[in-house]
Amino acid sequence: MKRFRNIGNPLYSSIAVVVFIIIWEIFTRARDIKEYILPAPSAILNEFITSGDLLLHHSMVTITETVLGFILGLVFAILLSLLMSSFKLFRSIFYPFMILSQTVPIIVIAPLITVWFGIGLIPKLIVCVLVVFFPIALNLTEGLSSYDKDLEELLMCMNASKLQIFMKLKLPSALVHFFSGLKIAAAYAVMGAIMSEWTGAESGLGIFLTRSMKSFRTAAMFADIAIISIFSILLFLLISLIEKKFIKWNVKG
Amino acid sequence: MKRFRNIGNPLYSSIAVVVFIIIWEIFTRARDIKEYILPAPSAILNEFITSGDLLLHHSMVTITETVLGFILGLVFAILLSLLMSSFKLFRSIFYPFMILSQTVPIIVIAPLITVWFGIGLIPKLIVCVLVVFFPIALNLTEGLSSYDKDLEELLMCMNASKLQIFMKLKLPSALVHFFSGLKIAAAYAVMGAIMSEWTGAESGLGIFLTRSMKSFRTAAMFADIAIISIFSILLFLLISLIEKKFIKWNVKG
Amino acid sequence: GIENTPSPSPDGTSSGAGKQKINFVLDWVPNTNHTGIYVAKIKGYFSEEGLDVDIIQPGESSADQLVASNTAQFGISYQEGVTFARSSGAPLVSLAAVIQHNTSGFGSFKDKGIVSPMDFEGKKYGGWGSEVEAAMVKQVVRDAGGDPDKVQILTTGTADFLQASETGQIDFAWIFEGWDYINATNKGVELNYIDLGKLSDVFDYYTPVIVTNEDNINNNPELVQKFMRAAEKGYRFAIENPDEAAECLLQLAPELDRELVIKSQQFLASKYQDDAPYWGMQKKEVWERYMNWLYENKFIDAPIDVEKAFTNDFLQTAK
Amino acid sequence: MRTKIKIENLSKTFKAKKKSLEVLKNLNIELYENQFVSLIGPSGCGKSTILRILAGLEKDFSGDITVNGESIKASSFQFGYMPQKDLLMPWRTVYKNIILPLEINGTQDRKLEVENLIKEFGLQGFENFYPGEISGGMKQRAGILRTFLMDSDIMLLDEPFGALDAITRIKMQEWLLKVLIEHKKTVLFITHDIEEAVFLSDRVYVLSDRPAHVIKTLDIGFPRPRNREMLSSREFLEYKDILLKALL
Amino acid sequence: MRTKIKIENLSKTFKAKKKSLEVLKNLNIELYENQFVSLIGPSGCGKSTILRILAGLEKDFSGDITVNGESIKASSFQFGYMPQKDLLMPWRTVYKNIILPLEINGTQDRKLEVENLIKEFGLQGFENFYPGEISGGMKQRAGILRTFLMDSDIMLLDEPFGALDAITRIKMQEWLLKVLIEHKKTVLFITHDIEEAVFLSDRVYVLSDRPAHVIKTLDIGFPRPRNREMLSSREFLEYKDILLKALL
Ligand SMILES: Nc1ncnc2c1ncn2[C@@H]1O[C@H](COP(=O)(O)OP(=O)(O)OP(=O)(O)O)[C@@H](O)[C@H]1O
Ligand SMILES: Nc1ncnc2c1ncn2[C@@H]1O[C@H](COP(=O)(O)OP(=O)(O)OP(=O)(O)O)[C@@H](O)[C@H]1O
Ligand SMILES: [Mg+2]
Ligand SMILES: [Mg+2]
Repeated sequence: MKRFRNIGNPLYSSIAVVVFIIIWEIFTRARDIKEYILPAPSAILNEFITSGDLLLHHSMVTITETVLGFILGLVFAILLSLLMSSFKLFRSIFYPFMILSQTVPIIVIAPLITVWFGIGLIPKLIVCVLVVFFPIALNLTEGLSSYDKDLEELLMCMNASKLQIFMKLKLPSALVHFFSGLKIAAAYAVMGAIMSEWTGAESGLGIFLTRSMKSFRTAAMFADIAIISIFSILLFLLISLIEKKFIKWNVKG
Repeated sequence: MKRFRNIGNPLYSSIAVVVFIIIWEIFTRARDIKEYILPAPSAILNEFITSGDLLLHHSMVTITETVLGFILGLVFAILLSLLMSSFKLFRSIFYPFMILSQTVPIIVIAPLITVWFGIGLIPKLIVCVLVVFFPIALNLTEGLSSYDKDLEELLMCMNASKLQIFMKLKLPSALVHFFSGLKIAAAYAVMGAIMSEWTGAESGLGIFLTRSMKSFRTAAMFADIAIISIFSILLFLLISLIEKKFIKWNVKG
Repeated sequence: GIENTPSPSPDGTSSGAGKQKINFVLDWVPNTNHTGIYVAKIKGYFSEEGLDVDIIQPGESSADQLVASNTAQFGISYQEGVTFARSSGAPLVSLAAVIQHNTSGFGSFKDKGIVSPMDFEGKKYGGWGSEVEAAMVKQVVRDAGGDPDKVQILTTGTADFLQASETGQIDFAWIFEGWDYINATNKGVELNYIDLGKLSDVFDYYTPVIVTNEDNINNNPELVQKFMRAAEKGYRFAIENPDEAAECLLQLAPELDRELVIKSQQFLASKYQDDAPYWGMQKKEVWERYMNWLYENKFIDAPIDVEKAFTNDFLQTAK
Repeated sequence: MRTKIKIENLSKTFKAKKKSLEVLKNLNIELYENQFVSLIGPSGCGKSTILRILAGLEKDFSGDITVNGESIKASSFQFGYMPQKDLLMPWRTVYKNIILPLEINGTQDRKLEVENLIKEFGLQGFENFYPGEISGGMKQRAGILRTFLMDSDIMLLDEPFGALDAITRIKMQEWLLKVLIEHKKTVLFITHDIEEAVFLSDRVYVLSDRPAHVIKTLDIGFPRPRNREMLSSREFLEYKDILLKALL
Repeated sequence: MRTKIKIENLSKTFKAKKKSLEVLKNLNIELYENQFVSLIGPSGCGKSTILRILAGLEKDFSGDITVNGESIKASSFQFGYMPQKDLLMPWRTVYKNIILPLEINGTQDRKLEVENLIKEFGLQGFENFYPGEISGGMKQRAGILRTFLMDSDIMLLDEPFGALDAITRIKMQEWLLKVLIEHKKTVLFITHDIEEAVFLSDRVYVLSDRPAHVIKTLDIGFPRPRNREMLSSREFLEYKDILLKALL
């Protein structure tokens, strides 16, 4: 099995995306769609050239937020899952709050987060973590409880400590689950950073996005979205590659 | 194993939530926190009473959207996963778009969705489906490819059709994964309905939310969020219960 | 970086060290309503006052809480927002009316032939879904002698006026003359525009306004003084040199549409002060009229004390 | 007698970790209709691999294999294959596991037959247990039963009785011999028990160590039906001895 | 001779699907130090269950079990337990699977010994294969090796040689007997091969069908070290006969 586990053939994917863009271009031209309804890819590309520096500047900010937020969210998710799968009481107590954390609309509490935590990096990271941690934590928690009970017993016979059972059995068994969670989180991470900019920011792709949107620069807005998408896909691919490294034994049986 | 697979003991969970609310009440009173910064639970409760009818009215709208959106998203996710795990070419082509669909900020394309699809139920359902389908589709696709290859071979020896291999092997093997995805989606579903109201709505919890926010009724806003949370948790619990019914064999080995 | 670099100060005063850090939170994305603040930052007026001002763009929601809680010391709001905030106990105070008269109104494509509120009958109005908004639309129709129930009020959520009109989903919407109207003209779309402020005194309220909280006014008036001195200077500059002022805004918010900002700035230059004796002045009647309308329509539970909602004390202090 | 399976010059090399492992080399085996043929050979020599190739699970081999005269690469003959691992589905009860082939073929009307077989196999009372709740030997019996219900006239059995005690094993052997005659099956059988091989088979192939090829072909002259008295006959001991010598 | 394991009145009932299944009933077994004791009995009677109880994997039983004089419920004695399924971790190579007990005990300095054992067990060259890539018998040998490396002086072996051919089995038997003497191990052994039981054991317990209890205790009088000549002695055949009769 040489193929990417679940992404499919990257060649075909690329072709599909290119075809999609070409159809989009033809469609907007043939139907003479106004730019403020749906800008043509060429107009968006043009925006990349004219606003290149600016987009680069904002991208750097958002990427920093994304990377920091993703790492923090990951660490938090792992800690949480460890605690939840180790201590039933902790799980009982924390589970509802984990869900609650996802049901509060970030857009609405963004100003409150700012009020509580001030303006700056901290509220942003909080938002990023809120977005990122959940799919990872949930999948990892599920994964950590779907191991082979017989193997656990065997390890217990070997006098393995809880930590050893965890490291040698539960973690390897949870890997597929864990990476599913990571991939979902990867798809959301950049969006999370964008949302985090709602807590009050001076720069970032989210700022660029709203400014171009509210001043009716639809092509610039799409250029911004394109960058968000590209970053998200890159992050997703990165995770998929790491997954491939880790789950090679899955090749057979 | 009589416990809820991953939710923990519902009694302890309830106690935890109640304790949390009490601490919150005491905190806001002791520190004299202004209502517009953080309303006390009692103030929020009071809002439930005074705005009860209104909240009920808006809730009905949002619940309808949520249920419809969740079901549609589920169906869409299942179809997609089936196609992606059956046809490599389809997977290659569709995978990037699946990720792309998550990287476009809904708040930004909400107006465009309205422009493209008009005002009404359709754009709302599109938004709900966008939010709900992704974690399900991703987890299910992963799940559908983590079955026992030896069992697949055995079924092939029995001349089982692709459909039979799918129904009798891949699907049961994917269940844990599938339900993880469902749970993530359940936590997002109500939020998705709220977001869908950005495409233009006359009523719904999202409308109530923005209205109370813009008119500085913070307690009402929190009452609204509380309802969103309760619905989300109920949906989550429902999924967990269904999961328990399905995955009872997991009890042993 | 662009925003993170210290503001260049032509007069040589460098910002940064030793200056008091101030957060100023906007109500929306940066636009020509905010030009004075940007001018004050770029031209070093804030630095001269010993202030180091960060201009923060909020998310999609209002940022009034940030000012009420003093997370940001100053910010932009609007009369309705301040009224609501005060009615729920948030101690916001308006320091200046950025624009003397309401420059918003009802816009529609020319071919719809909507030239007076009477023409609203049988037409589709697209708004974001606020009840106050709906009540106001109905009020102007009623005032003009029409039947408010014949107006079809749709919520288009966050959809933009031009987009929604182009695809035929709405006939008219509430727009800002200095922003949406100019944008439409830029894009070659011809509009009819009915100025809300001219329809009724009640609706000629202040939008936007510069706000702070009571705490600053009572306990830190010097700070307010310093801030407003610089802000006022900024807006005066914008009145006199719209093109250069537009450049200041564009320097710190280059993501905006350049043509739109410049034209909007030229339009607003005469609107900031308009017929008032000095820039920023607020009248009690304006506050009272709109507050009473809100109260009569049950949008606030009790009348508020408008005297406390605004002050002119920090204006014209440069003189 | 018609040739059922003919394996000629079969070679198979596994490619793993850049190294390649030659498992089968020029192996020749022939099965006639209604014959019982056993394979014996050292552990890891490639017996299971032969069955997997026949069952169509390993495609990458060289040599010619025909089943009923047709090349195996072209035909889609359905064997009754029982793999070495029991491979029950952990989410299905014992009963549901057993009737899997019936479900797949869409035949649902053999309830009574299945019930009787379950009794004969000593699994009655455990129909609703999950595989994790039954013993190793019971799993194996469920596996045999499932294979039988695949209803093929050729059965490929990979150590089907390995986990059974002497008594149960005798019962199962008797059952298998009965099936051989009543249902006219052809059986290719892997075992480590030389006695079992001699008692059951018409022919025994002894395989060499890796790369496996046939080092001894022994035709067993006992008539059918067979009975346990044969086990103590001098001929039987001779057969055993020949095979044991070949293995050493 | 010191008593190593003493099982008195052991009873065990599984509760499943509202029905309860009585598996063990008043079972008594005793093992002395450095003794080799085998359990034989019908498939599904409860042999594996006894080993699981000893290994501490089933907590819910009645009766008294002492190990080295201590009640098993109080002590945390570490047995060298080899379960009936091979239970290798699919994500670890053969080598990594074998040295798992060493990893867990933190002993890393037995590389040479392990290498030699791997050779002795015929697994050299397969160290870096994954369990899915080796044969059934090889998996079983890896499992035995892993159990040995658990370094306990009591080994509980659940059909360790079931998937091995005659020759390999003999080699492994010899190895086990060598270990018994050199390392002074005590072994509790489950097998279905009566010959094997007699050849290896000091004592054989025959268990009844469910609910299992001891129906025959047979002490084997052969001296140690044992040799294969004994297999054809009259005494040996008598022992075999007694056991076979007890089983019927
Ligand atoms: N978890 C369980 N739940 C219910 N019944 C069980 C469970 N585990 C084992 N049993 C039952 O206990 C009985 C004895 O099982 P055990 O595995 O001990 O048999 P055994 O003597 O080892 O058989 P074999 O020789 O086939 O391996 C079986 O009938 C089995 O169905
Ligand atoms: N997928 C694979 N990749 C690499 N090598 C493999 C693979 N499958 C089997 N082998 C190797 O092929 C050889 C033969 O395996 P096979 O299972 O056919 O042996 P066997 O004769 O059935 O042994 P046993 O009696 O122990 O079951 C073994 O050495 C094994 O390591
Ligand atoms: Mg084999
Ligand atoms: Mg057993």
